[in-house]
Amino acid sequence: MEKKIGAYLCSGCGIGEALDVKALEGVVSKEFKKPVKSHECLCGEAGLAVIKADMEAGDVTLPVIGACSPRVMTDRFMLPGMTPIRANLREQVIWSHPAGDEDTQMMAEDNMRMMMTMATKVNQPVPFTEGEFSTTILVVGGGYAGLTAASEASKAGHDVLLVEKKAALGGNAAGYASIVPSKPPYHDPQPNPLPKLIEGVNATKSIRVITGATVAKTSGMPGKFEVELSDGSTHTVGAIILATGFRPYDATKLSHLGYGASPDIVTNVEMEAKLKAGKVTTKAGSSPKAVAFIQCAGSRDPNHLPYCSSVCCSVSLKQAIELTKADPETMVYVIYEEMRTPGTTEEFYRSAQEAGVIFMKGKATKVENGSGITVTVADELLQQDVPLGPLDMVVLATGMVPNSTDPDAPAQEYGAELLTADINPYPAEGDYKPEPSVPPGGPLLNLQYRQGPHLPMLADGFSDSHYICFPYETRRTGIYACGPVRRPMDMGEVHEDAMGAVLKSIQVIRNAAQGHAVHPRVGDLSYPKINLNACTKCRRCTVECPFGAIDENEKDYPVVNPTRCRRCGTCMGACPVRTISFDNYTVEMLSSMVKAVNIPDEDEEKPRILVIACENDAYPALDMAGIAKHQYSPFIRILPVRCLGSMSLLLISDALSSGYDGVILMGCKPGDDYQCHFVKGSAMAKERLSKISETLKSMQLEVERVTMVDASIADGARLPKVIDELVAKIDAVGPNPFKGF
Amino acid sequence: MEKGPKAMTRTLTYYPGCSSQASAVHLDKSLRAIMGPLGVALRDIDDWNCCGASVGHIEGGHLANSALSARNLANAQAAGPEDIITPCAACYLNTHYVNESIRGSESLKKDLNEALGAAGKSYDGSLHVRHICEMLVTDIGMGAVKAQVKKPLTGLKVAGYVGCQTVRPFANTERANKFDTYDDPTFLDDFTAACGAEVLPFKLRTHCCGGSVSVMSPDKGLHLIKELLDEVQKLGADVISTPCPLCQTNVEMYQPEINKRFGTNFNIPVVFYSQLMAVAFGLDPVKDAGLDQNIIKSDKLLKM
Amino acid sequence: MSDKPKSQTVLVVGGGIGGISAALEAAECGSEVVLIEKAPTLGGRVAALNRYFPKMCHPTCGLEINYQRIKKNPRIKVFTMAEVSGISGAAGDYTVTVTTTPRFVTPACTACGDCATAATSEVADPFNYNLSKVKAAYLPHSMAFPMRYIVDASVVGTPEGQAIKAACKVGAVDLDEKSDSFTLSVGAVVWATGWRPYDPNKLTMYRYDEIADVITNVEMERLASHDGPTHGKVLRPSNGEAPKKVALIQCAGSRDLNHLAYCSRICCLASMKHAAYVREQYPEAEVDIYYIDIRAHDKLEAFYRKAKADQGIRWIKSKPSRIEKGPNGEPVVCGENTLSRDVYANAYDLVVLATGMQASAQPPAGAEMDEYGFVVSEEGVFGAGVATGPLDVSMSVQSATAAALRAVQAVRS
Amino acid sequence: MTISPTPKRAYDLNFARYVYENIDGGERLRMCMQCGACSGSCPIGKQMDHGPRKLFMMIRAGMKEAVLTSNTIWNCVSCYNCVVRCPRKVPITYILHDLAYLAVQEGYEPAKKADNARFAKAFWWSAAKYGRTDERLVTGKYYFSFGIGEGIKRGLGNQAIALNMIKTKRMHLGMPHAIKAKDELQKILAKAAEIQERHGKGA
Repeated sequence: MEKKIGAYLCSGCGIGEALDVKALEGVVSKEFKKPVKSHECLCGEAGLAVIKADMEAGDVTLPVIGACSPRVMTDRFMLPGMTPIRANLREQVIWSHPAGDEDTQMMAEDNMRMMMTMATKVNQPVPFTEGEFSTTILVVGGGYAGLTAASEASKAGHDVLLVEKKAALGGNAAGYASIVPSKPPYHDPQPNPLPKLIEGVNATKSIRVITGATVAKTSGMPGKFEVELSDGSTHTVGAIILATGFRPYDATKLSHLGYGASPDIVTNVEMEAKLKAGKVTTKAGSSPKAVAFIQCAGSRDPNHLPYCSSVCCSVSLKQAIELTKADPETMVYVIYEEMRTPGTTEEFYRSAQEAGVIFMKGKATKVENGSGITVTVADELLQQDVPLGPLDMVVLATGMVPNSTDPDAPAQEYGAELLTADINPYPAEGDYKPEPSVPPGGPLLNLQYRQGPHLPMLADGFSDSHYICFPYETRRTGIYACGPVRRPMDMGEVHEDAMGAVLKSIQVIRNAAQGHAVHPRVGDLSYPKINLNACTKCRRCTVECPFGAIDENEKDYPVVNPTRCRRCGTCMGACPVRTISFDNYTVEMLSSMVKAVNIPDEDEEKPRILVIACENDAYPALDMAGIAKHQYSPFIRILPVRCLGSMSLLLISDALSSGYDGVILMGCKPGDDYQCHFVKGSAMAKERLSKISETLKSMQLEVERVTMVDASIADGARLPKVIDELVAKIDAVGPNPFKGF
Repeated sequence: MEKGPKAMTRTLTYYPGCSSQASAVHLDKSLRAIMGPLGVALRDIDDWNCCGASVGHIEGGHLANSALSARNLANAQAAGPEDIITPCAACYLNTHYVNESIRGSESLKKDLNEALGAAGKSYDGSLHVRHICEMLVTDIGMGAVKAQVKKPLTGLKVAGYVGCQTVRPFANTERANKFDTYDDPTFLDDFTAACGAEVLPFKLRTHCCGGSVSVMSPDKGLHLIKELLDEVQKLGADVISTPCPLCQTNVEMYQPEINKRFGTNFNIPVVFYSQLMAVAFGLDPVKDAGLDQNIIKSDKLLKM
Repeated sequence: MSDKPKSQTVLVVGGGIGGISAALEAAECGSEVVLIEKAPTLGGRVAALNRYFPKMCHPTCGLEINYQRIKKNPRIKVFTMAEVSGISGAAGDYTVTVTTTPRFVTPACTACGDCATAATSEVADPFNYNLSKVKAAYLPHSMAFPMRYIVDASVVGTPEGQAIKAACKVGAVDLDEKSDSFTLSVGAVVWATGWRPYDPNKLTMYRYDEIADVITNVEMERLASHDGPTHGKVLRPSNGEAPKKVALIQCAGSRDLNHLAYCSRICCLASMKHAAYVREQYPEAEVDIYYIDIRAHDKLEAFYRKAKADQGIRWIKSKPSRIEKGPNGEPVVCGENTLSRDVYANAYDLVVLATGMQASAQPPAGAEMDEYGFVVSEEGVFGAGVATGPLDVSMSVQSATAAALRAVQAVRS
Repeated sequence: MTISPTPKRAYDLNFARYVYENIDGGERLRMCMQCGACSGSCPIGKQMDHGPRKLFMMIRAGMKEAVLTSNTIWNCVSCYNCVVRCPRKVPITYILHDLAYLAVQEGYEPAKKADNARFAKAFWWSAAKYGRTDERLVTGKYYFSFGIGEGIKRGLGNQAIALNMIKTKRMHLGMPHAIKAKDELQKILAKAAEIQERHGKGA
């Protein structure tokens, strides 16, 4: 269907008073030769009726609406057909600039020009829906997390392929005598739910269990993953849940805590086995009368595990309770530094105290094995060293090491960008300078991705999301980690986590089949298309994609896997020859929007500065500046982009060569604790920008003309100041010599 | 008031406590004087004995010390099911605690009844032991108190000093009808206000006077009393009002000693809330309020 | 559930980060979702936070994305100022009665702000925990969703009310709006009513009501927020001056059988964040953190390490027994340092009570609850977020995502 | 009351367990989480060598002698601040009182010398003998427990106070106050003591 553009201007909310709407109409009708109408309240019933009438009559298929910010009234302007294009005349023009002012008017007119130009360039995106899409969910790992995921996914109507490396299902949880309560009553240890769960899984037809196998190879994309198992079988699945759990920290590294010195110095895992066996005895065969638990055995220790393993406190409480149950006379001590029993687990702590367990705050500084074991405790509450002994047993509360790698598989090259500092939650602090640590072993899924075989992980080795609001964010779309491989967690939380991962898998399967993007650009139908004739095989797109969506074929040409793509446009920004584009988002489109702005002559002393703003944070922040009526320079022109990562350097040279006096890039904070919604889009933009100086030199322009600022959504009050400062700075450099060329 | 509270007089069992015959006679005197107008008839526990206070336990031991209260409870029950009220913080603390312990522990109940049995007595734990202040707040109410005020103590600046055991550890419990909080009780100020006197914001109202420790070892306790007096003096109080016999005695009798030790010049009257009420009710300042029994006299109050 | 659910609609009660997440996750799996929130805007408690630990990023950033997801998703219907007043039926077939309180502003509102200009009187600003005032016609805050004004009931029936009504060019002010109620037929309910801060007035030994410079952790978040009562400056409520010495008191109510028997999980880390606010704004300021145990799980331990590396922060293992009013009305924190046996009385310019989390709303009859009022039900009514227990934000979203799956499973036909 | 066991080593729990089982309120002691709210609440906490919080840790550590010779148990002013503030509802004051009783029973030196112990002796003597405590007799007996000389000295030291009390008829001279049924009370107390003896319990 032929695209028919029509513009609609709103004069409500003070726009009519602050601007010359007739003149604005002129811009549309004279410069773009398009129909234009104005109304005193476009978002009202009457106003909407005007637009709808034209669309129903077939006169307009793509409305351009000059009114409030596209962030508001979205639902009301959601009309059948193409998504309307919105020119922000309220928040970013009249609310942040003086009414009836010539410069304010110019700003509004340029906004219309940019959006009208955009309208002429966009096309209705055609979604990727080629071929078959599988709805099967592959669960890797048959422990408590994997079994829960499998069983819950089947309850939601999905076929499941459950792959467990060991001969039997159950994983670590198979060794648990009982579990820490996460549902009431919180007072006592609860029965291990695993046996029932295994029964259920085995009895479910829609779940196919393959034990004694691992994943040899994974290729494809959400809805179309091709998985080859170690047994040679191949399977097509829609989504993958990684539930490979954890391995206990290697206790042989804990000789300073006496491990190995005596068979009666055991780990919490070994103690659990004794409890499960039904009788706890010492090497000598007697039941222990005095037992000490040493907490944080390895955890919270820069020399071993920098993080807290979360569960060791409550696990020791549970084992201590079980020991006192077996023999109330047994003296049980827990040597701790911080007792960590969050939430209702606090009640479990009290329960252990009621059982008579003694808690000593301090460090175990020495563990000696003579006639009985003696642990020297630097007791912080008594402010003295206490020789605790003779003890019959000592239990080391060892922590969790994530199975984000397969310890039995040969290590493999990581993929260059996998563990860059921008995902390091442990920035060096004072004496503490942790190295990113990858648990020894090889890849679990052996992804046949350009960016390496592993599911990315954080610097502590866990395959966790870096986002607080989005714990299931993944850098490999359609692959979701859950359970202790994601974060140290207890059984109760594992259950919740597995369910969460199942939900996300169902979601990605559904959206992939419809050609929809998943979070954060949910529902976006566009995806990158590459004109290979122009491609120089520079590989920037395949390397820079934050989600590893683009591979290379045997001829080294980039191959897009559309359902892996999250539509940030980083590939588009990376491409030096503008050969990557989306149906409704192209470098050419952005460039013509930039050029659509009127550049006044030098002597008018009206500089023009292009602001390229991330639409997730910087753009809303500018809206909020408007809502708060903060004023800023009318000489800027704001170009919203999906992510600063989609900004091509060519856009900057285009701007400067067409007479802008400067360019300001506003993106999310990169680096440690990055806040970019596409993981490293803004980091990529920053990296590209580091090369801008050559471009500027070649144009004989001053470097001051181009600046990048970190903008957060809470910067509504700060950005106006930043803008005014930069405008002044650029103004000081003087007008751009290219003006008028 | 034609049909005054007397019309609806009710009887309660009364436990005066040892101090009522000594350091706190004026508390006992003034209380007996105001209870009539407030519609309460007091029936003393027959041949009541000491409660053990805060030290009996140390020499006598938990059970023997509890037996003291058990006997009082037994005698009270023999006379009737009415609530026991007591004006003394220590008496309240011990008797209430033992009573609640008996209600909560069958074994203690058994032991104590065995002990009582030696004298042919018994107690089943059915009584309710209450502090008179709680009774005034819960049963009487400030409205009824105001109604009895004939001579409002207008212009009298009063610092309300609650002390410890009147509110701790029971004031905020169910069995004490949650009559006030532990850290900033207001009942005493309400009494003062009801009498028409001026309430001063005395923030140390629940600080400790040292209790019996101040009595036995002044060196340990006097600085606590001094802190109280400093604050009261800053506030420019005419009198300190208190519900506690030991507080009244400690804070009053030690003032000369404190002046000697700390070079201060305290001479601040310390009276019982019940003395204020007696005066405000228009009763005899001496015969009924016992103002002559305060070591430091409050002329201002006497003249009212 | 053997037989098919009668309704495929999912009702999500509570529009905080938990409810929003549950609603979106379910809707993006194809379910029809109704999201109701009792406040005038979505966002709940997190919208009133300045930053999240450990990234120190802004909650509004994630909310913006989620609001965009809601705006573009026709499967989600949002009702604000609405509460559940009754639920009948059983899993798969609930009839829910929803009662709305009047906003006095219709959906026609364009958020132009003319009503606020016309308003003359001011009311306490609930978004700022009443630390400041707003006009009687106001936008809940600059990130409000829906972006719609509200007229305070106090001006209804007054000349000012009439002036406000007259000022609205689109006739969106309706002073005659009455409380209303309607019923929904839903197959599953996600209970995401979140939490409320424990009432500091119950901690009488800390004299919150008496000493102006004793505030709570949620109030601290507002003080530090750019759109808060002090525009982001942490200042002493008593005199508006910058604090030089600040105390952060952990377990103000939590882990206390006289108050909240459980641990609220987030307070330790929130206080480290607050220490960072103060140290960022006033590099000279000293911060003392009073604690029983520092609870920083998994990688949050790194956040704890960062805080410990700051020489300006002192860690005092002690549950302060009381706060006294100093000679100049300043708070004096008293207690025993359990690692040194010192009995201290330290004066501060500002004391922040790390008050804990309490379940904010009773779940509907029949929904299983634990002794603390947290939802543990697994049939028909599913708890999400802090309604199920004290959780941090990412755990709330995790819980909400799980609840979304439970709902999706329950309404499967 | 039975003699409590003396542990042989650090953190031998048999003394702790004795306290849990035999001291009034002792069973709640297990719940102490060492937060310090009690020691911080104490009006004369600075004058205590350990304070309740540390004393309780010492009980767990089996430091029996250090506990029963600590001045902490003799300095309690019974203000009950700690009791109402303890987040684990440990009845601290009661425990301190009963520990003092234990110290007296086991004849530790401070339990003979401490003011509080002497005062308690005098107080109990009066309460048990007359059924009432006569402040005059109690203080008198207390003063003379330090010996004749010291007794007179203390007596004179408080002469002014005594005179004031007498003047205001708040200290009477003559026969001590007493209940009628002294014998009855003594029977009860004797039986109580016997029961205490029987199950070797303070509680």
